[in-house]
Amino acid sequence: MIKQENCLVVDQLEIADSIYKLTLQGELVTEMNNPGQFVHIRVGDESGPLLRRPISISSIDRSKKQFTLVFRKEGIGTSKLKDKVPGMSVDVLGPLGNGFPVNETESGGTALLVGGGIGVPPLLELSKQLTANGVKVIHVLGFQSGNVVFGEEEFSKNGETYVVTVDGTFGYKGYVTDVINQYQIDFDSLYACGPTPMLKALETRFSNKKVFLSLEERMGCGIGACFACVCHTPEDETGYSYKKVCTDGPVFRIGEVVL
Amino acid sequence: MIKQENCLVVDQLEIADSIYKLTLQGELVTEMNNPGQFVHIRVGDESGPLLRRPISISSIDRSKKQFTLVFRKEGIGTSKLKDKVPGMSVDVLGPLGNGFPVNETESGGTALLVGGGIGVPPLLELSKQLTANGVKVIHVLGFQSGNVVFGEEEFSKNGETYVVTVDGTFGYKGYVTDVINQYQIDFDSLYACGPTPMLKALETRFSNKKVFLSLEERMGCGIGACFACVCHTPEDETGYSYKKVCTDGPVFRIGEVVL
Amino acid sequence: MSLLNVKLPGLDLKNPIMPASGCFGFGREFSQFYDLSSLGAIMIKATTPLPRFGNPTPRVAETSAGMLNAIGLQNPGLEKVLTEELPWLNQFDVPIIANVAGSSEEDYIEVASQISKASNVHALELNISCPNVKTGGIAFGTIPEVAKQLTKKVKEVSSVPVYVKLSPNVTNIVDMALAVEDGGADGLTMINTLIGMRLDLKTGQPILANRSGGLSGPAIKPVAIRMIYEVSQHVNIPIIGMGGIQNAEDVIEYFYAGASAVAVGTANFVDPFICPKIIDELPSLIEKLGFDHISECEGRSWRKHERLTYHRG
Amino acid sequence: MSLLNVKLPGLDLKNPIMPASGCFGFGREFSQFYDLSSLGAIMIKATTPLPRFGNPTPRVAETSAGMLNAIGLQNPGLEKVLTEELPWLNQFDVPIIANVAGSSEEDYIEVASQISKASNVHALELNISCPNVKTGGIAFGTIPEVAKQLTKKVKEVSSVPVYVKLSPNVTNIVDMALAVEDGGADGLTMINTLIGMRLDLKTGQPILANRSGGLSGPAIKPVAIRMIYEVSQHVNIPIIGMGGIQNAEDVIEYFYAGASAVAVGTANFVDPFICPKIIDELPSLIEKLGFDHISECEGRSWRKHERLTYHRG
Ligand SMILES: Cc1cc2nc3c(=O)[nH]c(=O)nc-3n(C[C@H](O)[C@H](O)[C@H](O)COP(=O)(O)OP(=O)(O)OC[C@H]3O[C@@H](n4cnc5c(N)ncnc54)[C@H](O)[C@@H]3O)c2cc1C
Ligand SMILES: Cc1cc2nc3c(=O)[nH]c(=O)nc-3n(C[C@H](O)[C@H](O)[C@H](O)COP(=O)(O)OP(=O)(O)OC[C@H]3O[C@@H](n4cnc5c(N)ncnc54)[C@H](O)[C@@H]3O)c2cc1C
Ligand SMILES: Cc1cc2nc3c(=O)[nH]c(=O)nc-3n(C[C@H](O)[C@H](O)[C@H](O)COP(=O)(O)O)c2cc1C
Ligand SMILES: Cc1cc2nc3c(=O)[nH]c(=O)nc-3n(C[C@H](O)[C@H](O)[C@H](O)COP(=O)(O)O)c2cc1C
Ligand code: FES
Ligand code: FES
Repeated sequence: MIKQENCLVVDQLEIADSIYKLTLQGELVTEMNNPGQFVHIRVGDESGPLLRRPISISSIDRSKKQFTLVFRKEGIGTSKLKDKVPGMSVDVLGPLGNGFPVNETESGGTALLVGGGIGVPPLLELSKQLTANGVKVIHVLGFQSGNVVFGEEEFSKNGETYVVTVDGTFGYKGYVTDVINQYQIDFDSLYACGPTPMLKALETRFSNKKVFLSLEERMGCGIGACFACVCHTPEDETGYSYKKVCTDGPVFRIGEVVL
Repeated sequence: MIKQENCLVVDQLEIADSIYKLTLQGELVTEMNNPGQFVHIRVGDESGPLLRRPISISSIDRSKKQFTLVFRKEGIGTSKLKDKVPGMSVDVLGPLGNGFPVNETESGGTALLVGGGIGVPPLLELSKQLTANGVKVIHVLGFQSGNVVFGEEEFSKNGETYVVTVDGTFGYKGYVTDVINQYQIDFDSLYACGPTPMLKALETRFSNKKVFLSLEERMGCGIGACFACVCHTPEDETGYSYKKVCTDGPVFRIGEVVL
Repeated sequence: MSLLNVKLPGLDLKNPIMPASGCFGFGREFSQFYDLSSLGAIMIKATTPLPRFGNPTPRVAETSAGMLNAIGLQNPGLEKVLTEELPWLNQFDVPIIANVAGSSEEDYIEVASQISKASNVHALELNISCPNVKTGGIAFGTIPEVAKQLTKKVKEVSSVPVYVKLSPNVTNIVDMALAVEDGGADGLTMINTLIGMRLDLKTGQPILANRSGGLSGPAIKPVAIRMIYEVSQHVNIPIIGMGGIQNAEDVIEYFYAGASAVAVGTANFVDPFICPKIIDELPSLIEKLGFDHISECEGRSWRKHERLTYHRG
Repeated sequence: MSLLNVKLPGLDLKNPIMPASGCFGFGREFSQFYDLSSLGAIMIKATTPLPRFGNPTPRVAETSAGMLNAIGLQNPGLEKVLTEELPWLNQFDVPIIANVAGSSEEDYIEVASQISKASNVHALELNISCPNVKTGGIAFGTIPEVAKQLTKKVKEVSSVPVYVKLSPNVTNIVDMALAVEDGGADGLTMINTLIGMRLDLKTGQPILANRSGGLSGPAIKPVAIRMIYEVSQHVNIPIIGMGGIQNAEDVIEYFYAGASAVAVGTANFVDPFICPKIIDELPSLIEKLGFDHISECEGRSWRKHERLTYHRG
């Protein structure tokens, strides 16, 4: 069930250039099921900003009723969010959407997790849950530049982790697909979150594989009511058939929607 | 000279029901001359609220470069202002306007200071400065009800102080003019700040006296540029002649403007 | 409750608060949060004869105290609304106001005649003011005579009272209102969105794929209040007011201006519980302001305080 | 500096930032804060033939991300402006754009012919769009043919180029723009305020004594951007854009939409240093976005990237 709750800020930390990790506590943690779901956050008050901001759940700690978000300071909303300090509360609506299907990879199988930039955070909880299920995880994390790299250490605990930067200032130089090609990484299933060009590249490259992609779209309501976030389905590319990123997604099976 | 400065919040205290005393520190204190001037405060950020809020300077401590404001939580702006806690900063434009002419009462003379509700605060600095000049001060402070009374103690230090409430729940019952009449308070000059009906009553009652009244008006700029805060002058009640509350006032000599 | 009941043509409302069209879908999502029967009414998403996908994405953008949308009337089409959405809504004790859209007179007539026969549709809202469709829509909403003729035709085929939704993007809103009143409208709903645009700093291109969109939210409230203030003094049909309503105080302001009921749009996205919250807060606010019933607030900004009769339950 | 110079009819601007009319008086107050010569130009307060007191107070009210004003064109009258304000402004190296208002054609002609002769007045801004005066003003701003005729008459008597200030309160802004262009306007300034209203919760009455007022500030920016986007594609005269500008990013958005210079209104009340701040911040923003000159931003939302020539200094 979706809840609206004023969650307590437990921690706020800048983990890379303009990248923040926010730890929140609230009852709605008990409603979080699969990794890849998101929350919709009201960062302001009656003065604004008006709309909520969608942010993926990065990790979940059920016992403490805490969860973390990792976000990039982008515009006015995320700037306000980064100013929240422990003791303050944040109005959260969630958990929202359908996340990554953890059970699609069997115990003993191998899952490749590919993240691009601010698409990396939701993979963290996924990696944990897959590992817990006995799945071997391999991570390929792409960033623009060394100063915005984060998460390598945490991911490395669960499995092999390749970091790649566009400018080569950290890890391998190039795109995530370059690393996958170069090391001929093999896997049973692929889970990815990141910018659309990255998702498209993966879709083309691995069209015959079991692939799950997490999409982003500008949102109004976040709960399926406003039709802001729809995408076409491949059966009917110019027709009426559609999926909503906020409720049908944000994670879709490859081929389910048109990127 | 008028300055714009991010002043440091030194203290914030609720001194009566929804009445707050805010102590700020900044260089612009050195520009404050006469009591009755005001500052124009930006309570929000880019999200709003848009306009600045005019608040009278209540007391000045030149040595510490601090000043206090006393304000009532009214709407959205003052609600935000009350949430400022020590360590935060507040964007202040000031000092603005012309305050009470302290030197209009000679040493040895008697000044009557009449305040109504949230018009009381600026009289505090005035009382101090008059006392320092050797003037005898008498205060009549009117409030709606006992729960919003403030300042009695501080004013009492300088001189006789009558507190009057409309509902009689504190001090005398009635209006400030009732007390002045009843005790036949005599004075050389009268300084007043409060709601327009109170100022009008004083104007009528003491039309032959030396009286200074502090006015309120909705403001745009606070610096004389927008013509939001004008009032007519008595010579020319329907004509073009005008005074601006923000720069010509907020304190006017009796008869200078039409209330 | 007895402070809030309001009677309008076709609508016997337990309270004058309803979600605005397009901001509530067909109610399914919000039924997760609260019992829809608590609402005064529901204005469902615009319905067109055939299903529509609407505009490409991005379809929304934020602005200062507002948002732009260019959904483009996405909806499942008349048939599905009749066979799936309206029957589903029937489980709730709440009158439905069906928002009727199209790109031609025939479209409007087809949807109006059929949807008005549904048992829980108590009124139509004729959407002649959608800024986000290329053909039709806005044209009907800007030329008084065209609006009047359309209203007339729709009135002829509708089984329930017809409210016409006015666009604020006109020079003279009173002329538009008088024209549709003349055409037989039973009521007005106003305002739809203002036309607006936002450009991306990096690309220089509009953020919305449709380029321009409809501006809603608190930013437009002063425009709506002024238009309702003007129009309510000139027409003899009731107005359902909307535009930026966020709380009970805003509702009272709309009533003062001349509205007889209100709709809440964008605020549903900010707080999914906003409608029941406002319904909860209204009675004590009304009492605090010294009224016995919300209808006493109506038109206070301009009305001599004569007794108001027609809306009292 | 060389990133910002802009040439418009009558105006050789060191930068395209100027305070908007009515939000800067005649400059005296702001000269306490900074050297007015740093501004691109100054749009002075509307001038009418005779002094005007304007409307009763309260004259301003705040709204979400905006404000309403109903000053009512208070000004000291043509004579004082000619003998006191303009000579005082002469100490600064900054072109003046004189905002011309009135309630009849004769008023406009009188002010225009005389004020355009002042040595530091480099252009006129014909205010046919003030929502806050009972007679004249708005009528000229809503009927294309009337606006065109007025523009023509004013052009005949003006010694300097004439910019016409458009009202957003119209159904079709492009028609208005084309009409005044046809009347001989050398440029457009847009937008003036939207008409709006706020009611007091306690009294039910409008907060403004004038009842309605003009809505300005960030709330109206999307409306202005969309109108400039539309109009700039249809006219061949430059546009000075305004409405809710608060920072350098907003300026770029206006240029992208099609403006060739901008004016800052309400933001002067929020931050008296806003104009010089924006002028300071613009060059680095322009460079960061990859441009060599601000004029390269012009019309980017719709223009094929052909070379822009007429504004470059
Ligand atoms: C399902 C989902 C999950 C996301 N998860 C994360 C995450 O874990 N970490 C993270 O840093 N970011 C994430 N994003 C992107 C994040 O929502 C935007 O960065 C954020 O909304 C920007 O807000 P702003 O006010 O700072 O920027 P502004 O540009 O000022 O925002 C203006 C408006 O545009 C919207 N907007 C701007 N960029 C985006 C975007 N990329 N996607 C959707 N809406 C946008 C905002 O929500 C707001 O309504 C996610 C987006 C979606 C849809
Ligand atoms: C010269 C001057 C000195 C003042 N000194 C004090 C003081 O020392 N202590 C104090 O508590 N109050 C003082 N006030 C009143 C104070 O400015 C208002 O209470 C405050 O602006 C209300 O803002 P708000 O956002 O809380 O209320 P809202 O009603 O939300 O404000 C909406 C808008 O109306 C304006 N407004 C509302 N009430 C007033 C008012 N009474 N006067 C002017 N503008 C108003 C606000 O500034 C804002 O622009 C003074 C006013 C003036 C003009
Ligand atoms: C996302 C969105 C979709 C809308 N869709 C419709 C619609 O289908 N039909 C309609 O008449 N109005 C539609 N509107 C307009 C609203 O019903 C309402 O008139 C407007 O948003 C002003 O109210 P608000 O400020 O409370 O949102 C839509 C508004 C939004 C924000
Ligand atoms: C207090 C005030 C007074 C104004 N006076 C005038 C005026 O005299 N003449 C005019 O053409 N526009 C006047 N305007 C309109 C502004 O010049 C400008 O067009 C409008 O405010 C939009 O810009 P902004 O959002 O930056 O304020 C006035 C605006 C305000 C807020
Ligand atoms: S964001 Fe409203 S439907 Fe998805
Ligand atoms: S508030 Fe602008 S002139 Fe006084």
